[in-house]
Order: sequence, then structure tokens, then C-alpha cells
Amino acid sequence: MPRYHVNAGGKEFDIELEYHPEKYFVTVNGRKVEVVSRKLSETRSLMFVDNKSYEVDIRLVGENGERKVFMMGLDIMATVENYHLAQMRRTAGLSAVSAMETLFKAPMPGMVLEVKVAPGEKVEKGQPLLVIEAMKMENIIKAKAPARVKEVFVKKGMSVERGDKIMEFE
Amino acid sequence: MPRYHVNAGGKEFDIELEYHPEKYFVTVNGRKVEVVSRKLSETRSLMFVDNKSYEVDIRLVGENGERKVFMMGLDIMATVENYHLAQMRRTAGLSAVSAMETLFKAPMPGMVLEVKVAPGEKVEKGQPLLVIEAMKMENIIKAKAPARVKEVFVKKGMSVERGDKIMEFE
Amino acid sequence: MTEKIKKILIANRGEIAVRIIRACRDLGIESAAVYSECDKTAYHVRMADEAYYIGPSPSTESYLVHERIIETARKCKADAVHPGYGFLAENPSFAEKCLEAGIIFIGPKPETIRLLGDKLLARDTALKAGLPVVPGRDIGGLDIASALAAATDIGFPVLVKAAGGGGGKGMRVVTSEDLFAESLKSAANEAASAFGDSRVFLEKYLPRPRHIEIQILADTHGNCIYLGERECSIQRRHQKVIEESPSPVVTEALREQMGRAAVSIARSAGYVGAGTVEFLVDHDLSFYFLEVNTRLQVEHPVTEMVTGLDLVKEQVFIAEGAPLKYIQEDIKLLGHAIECRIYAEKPEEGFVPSTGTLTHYRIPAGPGVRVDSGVLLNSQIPIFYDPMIAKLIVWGKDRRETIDRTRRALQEYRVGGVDSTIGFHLTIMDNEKFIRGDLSTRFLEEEYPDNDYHRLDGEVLEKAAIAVALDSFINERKIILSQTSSHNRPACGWVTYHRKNSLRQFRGSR
Amino acid sequence: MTEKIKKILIANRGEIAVRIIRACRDLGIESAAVYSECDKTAYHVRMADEAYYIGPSPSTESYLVHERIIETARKCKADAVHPGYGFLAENPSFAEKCLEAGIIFIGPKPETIRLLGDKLLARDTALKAGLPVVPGRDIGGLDIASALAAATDIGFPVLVKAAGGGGGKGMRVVTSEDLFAESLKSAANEAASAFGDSRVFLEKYLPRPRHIEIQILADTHGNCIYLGERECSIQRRHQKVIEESPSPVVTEALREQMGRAAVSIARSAGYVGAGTVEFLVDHDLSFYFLEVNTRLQVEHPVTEMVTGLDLVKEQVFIAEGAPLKYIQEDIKLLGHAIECRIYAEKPEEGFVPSTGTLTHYRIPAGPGVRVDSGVLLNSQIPIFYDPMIAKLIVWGKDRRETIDRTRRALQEYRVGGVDSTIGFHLTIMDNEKFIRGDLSTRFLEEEYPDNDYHRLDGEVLEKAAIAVALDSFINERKIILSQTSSHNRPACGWVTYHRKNSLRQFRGSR
Repeated sequence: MPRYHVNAGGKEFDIELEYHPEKYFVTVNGRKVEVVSRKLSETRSLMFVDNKSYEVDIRLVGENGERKVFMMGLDIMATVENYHLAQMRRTAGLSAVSAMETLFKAPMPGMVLEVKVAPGEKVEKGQPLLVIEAMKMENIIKAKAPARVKEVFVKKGMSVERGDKIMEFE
Repeated sequence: MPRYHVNAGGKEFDIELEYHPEKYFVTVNGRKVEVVSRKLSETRSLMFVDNKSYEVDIRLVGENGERKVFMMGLDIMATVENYHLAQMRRTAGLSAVSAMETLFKAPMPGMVLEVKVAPGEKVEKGQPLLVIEAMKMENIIKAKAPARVKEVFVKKGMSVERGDKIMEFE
Repeated sequence: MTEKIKKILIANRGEIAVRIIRACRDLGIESAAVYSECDKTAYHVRMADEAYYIGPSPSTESYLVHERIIETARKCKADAVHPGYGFLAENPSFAEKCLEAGIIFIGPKPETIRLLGDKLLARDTALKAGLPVVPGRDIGGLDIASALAAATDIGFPVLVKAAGGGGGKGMRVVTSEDLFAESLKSAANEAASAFGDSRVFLEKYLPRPRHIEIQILADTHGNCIYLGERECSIQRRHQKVIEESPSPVVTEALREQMGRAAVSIARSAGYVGAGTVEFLVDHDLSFYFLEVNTRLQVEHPVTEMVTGLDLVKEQVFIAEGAPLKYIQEDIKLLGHAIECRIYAEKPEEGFVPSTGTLTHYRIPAGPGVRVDSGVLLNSQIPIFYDPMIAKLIVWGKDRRETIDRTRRALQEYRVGGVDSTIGFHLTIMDNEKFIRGDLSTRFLEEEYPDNDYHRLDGEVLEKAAIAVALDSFINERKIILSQTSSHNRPACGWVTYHRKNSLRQFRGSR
Repeated sequence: MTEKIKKILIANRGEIAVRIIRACRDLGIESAAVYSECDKTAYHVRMADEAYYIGPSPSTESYLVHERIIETARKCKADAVHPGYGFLAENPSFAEKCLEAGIIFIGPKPETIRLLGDKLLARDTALKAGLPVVPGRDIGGLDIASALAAATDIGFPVLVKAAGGGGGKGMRVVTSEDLFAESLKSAANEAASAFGDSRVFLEKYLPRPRHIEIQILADTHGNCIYLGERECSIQRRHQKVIEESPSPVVTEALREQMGRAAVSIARSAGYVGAGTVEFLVDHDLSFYFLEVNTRLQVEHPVTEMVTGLDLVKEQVFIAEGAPLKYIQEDIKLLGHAIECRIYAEKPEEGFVPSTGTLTHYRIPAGPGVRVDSGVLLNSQIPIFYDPMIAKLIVWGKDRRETIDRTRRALQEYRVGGVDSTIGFHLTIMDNEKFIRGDLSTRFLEEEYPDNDYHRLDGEVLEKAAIAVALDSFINERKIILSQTSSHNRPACGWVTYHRKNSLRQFRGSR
């Protein structure tokens, strides 16, 4: 039976699926529920968990397999891994999330107004990294976690598209 | 230059197109207008006629090349032919519309409750042809024009899907 | 005395199920939907907190099966069942079974439903409550000759009506003596097959009446108020298609008269819940009791728009045993509201239903516009049920502004893949008699005897013709199109824009 | 005196252009849109009767080019230009050029725009009209030492504000003496680059004020009325995100006081048209004049919902020279309305904008819900303009019902392809302080200091996790899916159904 390790919105879930025609029995962190899923479109499905109804939109974002789940008016970021691989990785002391975030990409397209850090510099969570002008506004991009800047790929005056490489951390 | 004979909602139009990048000059029944058309989806486009803006949805319906145009909240039936072919056909005394309507198909799916005419019978415009039950209602299907019934393909109690052959006229 | 309802099972589908779910959301009450085979991914199933499969697509095997619904309500621990309109809404034995199962039925008591559901008993109740009724006669037990004598007594044209139900079934207008016997027989047959009850009765036929109805609310504490009127004269096949509130002809005095009459019959029948007392109103503004609908009406939103009340919420409060929060003097009608029922039908072919997939669907919005939809983009319009797509309800300061906004909203509506009545409604919004408020239940047949609703002017046809010619040309030359479409793609990113510009500058500097 | 406007050119884009086109439709006035490169198939272009290309995507090359717009208005024979909000709405020289070209500018006279657009002159006008203003000082011409003395005189913290414009640009809160010189310089620099005007002045900093504003209407005949207030305290970066009417703290008496103050400054400034007088309201309910916005506000719909008026229509009537149809006593506020601005932004990352294509878009509907959208399914959110997707405006009988309906509508909203502020608004609708009406302009920074809006409970995360696991499984086993999807397809046609049934019966009979 397929078993997954899912991180949704920062919370960890151990999920095992048992597939039957038209439905699944799903064991989530040890609790068993009945799930029916009906495809609505490429990215959307109607999911029933013990008859509770959820309209879910799932999209792959970025190249690290991160998913954006839109449900009940909320955006939830999630990653999914084969459970056993995740266990092995854990034993080896690696974090899926940190591995993912060493490369920082432009969250939006715009013009770089200012780069506030240099390679080699240590940054704290919340520290301003750079300023991008987009939609007539200055947007200060801050560090999501403490890290050390390895490389900076942009400079003042450059135009970037969403997803362009901005800097790398280590 | 391509030239078309269009029947829209029962009115005839002689339309000649002159194609330029990003726009057309269109001569409609002798009057020249400037037209820009931008595709919105498979069936829809945004059309500007002398800068007047129209959102248009065009779908092929049936097998005779008839189109349903939805614009400004209205459904408009239309046929289009190469102008020169249409002229030839006219000279030969044939009508595009009559040729199209000899085969009468089910306008909706349902159950045939009653067939009110028989092969060989002459029918008047508005005369009831058959009764179909659909959506809990009895729907009386009437003749659109005077004609003679050539063949009837359904009988009482039969289920039909939209587009199934009902009868042929001559 | 009052007990909060925590979960409601909605024994219905389509827009009314969605409507009730919305009220549940607002109240913080959990909602449970039921669905048939072909409603597996329907809008109401997506909207509800929970959803339960109850059987195959035909309603006789799903939405009409009392036991499946009550069993589901028990299984999901619903405190109450809301029947919506249609299906089981006016079925006294379903209401009884709910009560027996210890589940609140959101509606009047079963005996009230039974009493008012029988047109003859309802007529008697109205008479006893002092309401004016259309001159008529019960002809049960009479032979054909005596029935004819009764008809002659009333005076032709006379209306033959079924005692067991409404909706135009088992109803015949008889214009002369010699057609009487045959009409009587066919009406009785139709009534028998539609309602399992062949009883018919006679009523004087009013040639051009208006249909005007009064919305009432009655609680379990003996309070009963009326929420103004709705005019529903625009009908096809005795089914309403456009409704409005207030009526263009009802004065403050007439409203009070009709409102009091409605409250009076409600009290006589021991009515509890939201209900509607229907009247015919003659050209001299005299009014006659027609029947009582013991449920929420399709057209209830026009009353909500002018009173500011949420009728489904009020139904729930009454079902919880709470006393009404309003007395008659609190109820003020503000502005004007019109409802257009958008059906998947071809009006030009006598409103035959159209089924299929909604390949394009966009609802109108903006000032004054409310849409109660039963569908979404890519929804199916199944053959098994009423082909209603949505209700468009529009509010304005006065009737004129409401008509203008309704026209605007209809023009914004986009329905693709099935036929719709949008064009029909546009035609009505431009009809001079409608704009003047000169209405009667015969309005449509008088104004459009040949279902000639599609009054297309040459301007629109010319644009359609150009669009079709262009479409043909483009399809014949797909290659040209694929070249031009890259021109048409807007350059909306920074980099693209800057690249284009530098290119332009580069070229310019040569 | 009055002359009917036949065609209006709308010098704007997005939801406000669509809003104005809707009013034109209702009035039977032709609408002409203008569009830039990346708005070629934008919603306002599709909605308008006519549309004209005016230049490349950056607004400085299209929507802000006076000459292109006036030239287009002339070409299409528009009688009037409606500027919406933003872009050219408060630009006196554009208004002047319209008048010179013989085109009605729908807004106040150019001299009024100029007078009230200068924050210092507006402050003087308010003082002369007898309005309370926040203690402050013009420091024009003063050296840094004298300016510091003035600041010390007012008392720290002090607010440095640009004289030439608003929107939070050129504004600094200075908490202590030693930061004063630097803040003053940077504010002046920012003001210079944003408005081409480096003048700044000082104001006492109120620590937790509410932002409450009064909507006014003034005609060309000297009549001026106020249409109640809007509370717009929920702001990020000095920009409003949630507005409501009435304010939870404004009493009938305070409304009249503030309303009269607003009318008084409007009269002093010779105001004509729709306008807004903004105030700060302190915890003791004393109020201070802030500024006048000489245009339609983004948040005008909440006033429309509680007064029943259409403000764009009123603007047009005033521009036609008609006297107001209402006197002050006619204006009654009914119920409560809340507006949520839905932006393509990431609230958790400090509201950084998000651009892209709306691959999924479904607006909420039902009782009390109005949506003023600037986009459609498959629309682009371009980088060049304000990233607003739509305004959700909700009406209810009272504030509690309005919040409940807003929450329901937000849950129904579907936005795919870009980030949105829907989840942010849901968080606010559940915030206890918001529900109590305990608001201030510092609400967001106090309640969510780390932009921590995304309060996901474990229940929702668990469902998301299940969905993701299922999605992975299905994608890994596409073949299984394609088999099951045929099971899932509903059988909604007669023949399919009958065939299935006969098959069933056939099997059963063996």
C-alpha cells in the first residue's frame, strides 16, 4: 500500500492509502477515514472525507515538487514524499524544506531597486534582502529564515521575471 | 479577396473581406467597415467593428454547417457559404435553408409519447408533429414550415437523444 | 422552548439547495446535501459541508424516495430537513415521517400541508376565513348533465381545475357548452395521472387577471405577518418566468387588504413557517383567493431584496421555535426587485428544454445584481429535472431603474453549450406594455402568439454575419491565424516589455 | 441648463472602468473604453460599447497621457470623460485640458482639484471652514533647527507628511528628536520623486486613530448633502483593504457633526460632484480633518449599499447640470455593508504583488453579495498597474449578518493562477477585535506584527495533506485513473440511463 510523508502548511502527516474502486481508505497519522475523489478539471477535484465535501485545487509550483493547495479560501503550501524515502532522509539528518530553499527566486516580476546584502553575509529571519519595484510599489523582500548568502545573481536596475534566480544561500 | 454569402437570423448579407495584419476591411452589403478580431478561446472572440466592441461566441451546430452565434445575450442562427457558390446555387433555384431542413432531428433528449403524423402526410407550419417527454414536461414539437412527411424514424415509447433522426421531409 | 438546529439535511438539488446551504453558512449551521447519480459533482454537492449519495438519476429513485432521505438524515445526525420547493416540499406524508423519526421538517405541520394541498378544502378554508374566491362549484359526485348545468350557471368561459394539485396540470379553459364534456374528461384523466386524484372542480374563468401573491411568516407562538406582495403575471404554461415586488398596481391600501386576508387564512389553517397565499387580481383590482403554497417559493428572493430579510434564515428560526423578531409595522418595502428565471430552454420553440454541458458560463455582477445559480462552468443540465440554470434577481430604487439594471445584467450573462431564455428576458425588458406595468397572466400569449420572442434588429444581425464570415475565413486559413495570434498576445511582463523597448530603441538608433 | 450626456469616455481600466460602464448601460449612455497594449482583451474593453487603443502597457505611455485621451474623446465624439480613481482622476491640468477641448470632465472644477490636492492649502481651507485639524505646522522655508523646534513644540512622535500628494508616500513617523533630521530629508526626497514637489509639513501623530470619511454630493446649483460615513481603518502601507458603512462607533449625532463639517469644507472650496472628506477619529471620538479626495473612491460601493443610491449615476446627473434629487432628510442608512479588496498579493510576505494568468476564477453570489470585478477567467494580472482583482461588497441587516455573509462569500471565491488576499480577509472576519468593531489604522500591525495572517488549523491542513497524497498517487498511476474516470462520468442522458437499466434488468432476469 502506498504510504506518503506530507508536509502541509508546516505540519507533518503520515498518510497511507488503500485503494478500492471509487473510493480510498486513508490512514492519516494512525486514524482511518473514507475518501472519495472526483476530478473536476486538470488541477481541481471534489474530495469527500467521511462524506465531508471539499473542493481542492492543487498546482505544482517551482521545480522542487512543492504544491500549492487552494481550498476553503486558503492557500496552503505542501510537499509530498514517499514515506520510506522520507524516513531514510531523516535518518541521514537532512531536511526536505531546507534543501529546497537554498535557491531564492523572484517572487514577482519587476525592477531591482536595491540589493541590501552581499555574498558571504549572514542574514537573520526578517532581514531585508532586496527591494523590487512592481506595480508602482516598492516591495521589500525579506529573509524567511537565518542563512548565509552564497551568491547574488541580480544587481540594481535589472529587470526580473517571476522565478528568476535572485540569490543562493548556504 | 474572400467573399461570403451569410444568412444570419433570416437576413442575407454579402460580405467581402480584405485582410491586413491585425485588422480587416470588411464590405457588408456594399458598406465598408474596419474590423479587428481577437481570439479569447476556442469558440469566442472579441470583435471590434469600427471600434465598437462585441464579444462573440460561434459554434457549429448540426452537420449542415449551421452556426449558432451568441452575442449581446442573443442566440442567432447563421449559415455561411462562398459567395460565388451561393450565386450558382441560387441561379439553379435551390435554397440553402430548405436543403438543410429535410432531415428533422430531436431538439432534445427524451421519451416519445406520441407521433402525430405518418409518412406521406402533408403538414402545415405550426402543426404538431410529435410529443416528447423531457424534464417532467410534455413538449409538443411543431412543424417549422409546410412540407410533406417522407419517413418517420421513431415510434411511441422510444427514447431519443438530442440529434437523433426523427423524420424526413420532402 | 427554542432549540438550536446544528445540522440541516437539504432534500433538494440545484439553485434552491445552494440557496439553503448559503443560509446555513451564515447561521453557522452544518449543511448536508443529498445527490443522485448524475449530480455527483453538482454545485450543491460542492457547496455543502457533507454530501450523501441517494440513488439513480430519476427523481423517483432518488430525490423523491422518502426512506432514503430520512435514513440519510438519521445517518448524518441532522436535526432538521429542509425540502426546498418541488420534490417533497408539499408532501404531507414525508413531513409526517420526518416528525416520526424525530427530525424537524422545515415547513408547516403535515395536517396544514394536507388541508391546503387539496384545492377544494383550501377553497372552503378561504371562504370560512372570509376571503373572496372566484365563483365556482365542486362537481364531485355530479353526473355530466348536472356538471354542465353548474358550468352554465357560472357562465362560459369556465375553468376546469384539478383538486389534487397545480402547475397547470388537469386544467382546461372551456369556452363553450359543446366542448364541456370532452374537456372535463381529459382534465380528469390528466389529473389522475399527474396527482393520482381525478377530482376536478369548476371556476369562473377570468380573462386577463394578474397573479399577485402575499408572502407570510407565521411562528409557533401564534404570530403571523405578511411581507408585501409579489406580482408573477408573466407565465408560460401556467409557470412563472418573471416576478417582481412590489406589484406595479398594488397600493398601500390594497396591500394591507390582501395582506390581512393572507394572514387570516394562515391563522384558520394553523399555519407555521414561510408560506405564500396566491390571488388573482382583476382589472378593477378586486382580488380572489387562488391557493396557498405551503413552502418557500422559487421567487422568494424578490421579497428578500425589498424587505432586507433572509427568508430561509427566518424559516430556520421558526423551526427552532423562536418567536418572530418583527411585528407587522417593522416591515417596510424599499425599492423594487425583479427576478428572471433563466432556463435551459428554447423560447422560440415553445420553451422546449435544452440539455447538455455548460461549456461557457459567466454570471453578471455589479450594482443591484444578485444571482442564485444552480450550476457552474462545465455543469450538466440533466434531462431528469427542471431545466432551470439560475435566477437573476435585480434591485433598484424604483421599477424603472430595476428594469434598466436587469437589461444590463442579462446582456452580461454568458451561457454556452445549451440554449437559454436570456434573449427572451431581454425582449420582455424592452416590451412597452411590460415597462408600463400593464400585465396579466395572458401577457405572453397575447404579446407573442407565435413564440416570436427573438426580435433581432438588423444591426445585431449584421455584426453576427461579419463575425461568421471572419470565423470562416480564419478557419480556412489556420496558418495565418497562428501567425497573427502571437501579435495579439499582450506583453504583460517587465522583461518582455523592456526587451521590446530596447529592440525598438536599437532599431531607432540605426 | 441641463444637457444630456450621450457618450462617456472612461479614462481608466480594471474594475472601476467596468463599474462606470455598468452605470452608462443603466443610463442608456454609450461608453467608450481606452486600452493599453496589455489590456487588448481586458474586461473593460469587452464590456464597453467602443474601445480605443492608446499606447504601450506602462501607464506613463497610455493611461496617463493627457493628449492621447483627449484626442480619443474627440475622435469618438464623447461628450464627457470619466476619470475613475487613480491615474488622471485628481489631475487639475488634465481636467483643464478636457474643458478647453469642450469635453465635460466628470469631477470637480480644476481649481477645486488644485486647491484640495495641496495638503497645506486643503488644511488652511479646512481651518477657515471651522473644521478641527490635527495640530501641525507648515515648515516651508524653515531651516532644520526651526523645523525641529516646531516638531518639539507639537511633541513627539510627530508625523512628517508630503504637501503634494498622499498614499503614504513622503510620509514618516518620527518617534524622537535624534531621528528627525534624517526622516525629514528622506520624506522630502520621496515626495519629490513621487509628486515632483518636495514640500513637507508636520502633524501630531495620533497613535491609534480610526480612519472615517464622509461621502458628499454637491451639484452646480449650490446644493450639497452628505451620504453618511465609511470606516476604512483596516489599512496596510497606508492603503485601505477593508471598508464599511456605517462605522461601528459613529452615532447619529456624530454622523451629523462630521457630515456638516464635510459639507462646510465642500462649500468653502466650491466643490461640485461626488467627493470624500477624510477624518481621523480619536478614541474619545473627537475628529480631525485629514484631506479631501476629489473623486469617486474605491470604497464608494459600501455607501451605495446602505443608501440605495448609484454614485456614478449621481456624478453623471451633476455633470449634466441637474440639481440633486435628494435633500439631506431623504438620506437614510439601511443595514450594513463591508467591502473587501481582493488583491493579487501574498499577505504573508508583506503583501508583495503576484502576477500571472487567472487560470481559475469564480465569483461568489447569493443573498447580500455584490462583486465588482476587474477581471475574468483567463485574464492577466499585469505588472504595470494596481494588482486589484476585484472588490467584494456585502450587505446585511446589521454588522453581524454582514460579517457572516462576507465570510461565506470569501469561502465561495475561487482564484487560481495568482496569489490572492482571500485567506487574509477570512482571517480578519474571524478576528475577535474586528468582530467587536475595535478598530484603528494600526489594527493590522498590532494584531499581525509578522504578517502572520495564515492561521491554518490542523483540520484544514489534514484535508490538504490527504488531497496531496491522493493527487500524487493518481498521478503515479494515470492508467488506473483513466479507468475510474469513466465510472465517475455521470449518466445524464435518457438513452444511457435506459440502456443501463435494461442491462440491469437483463442481468437480473437470468
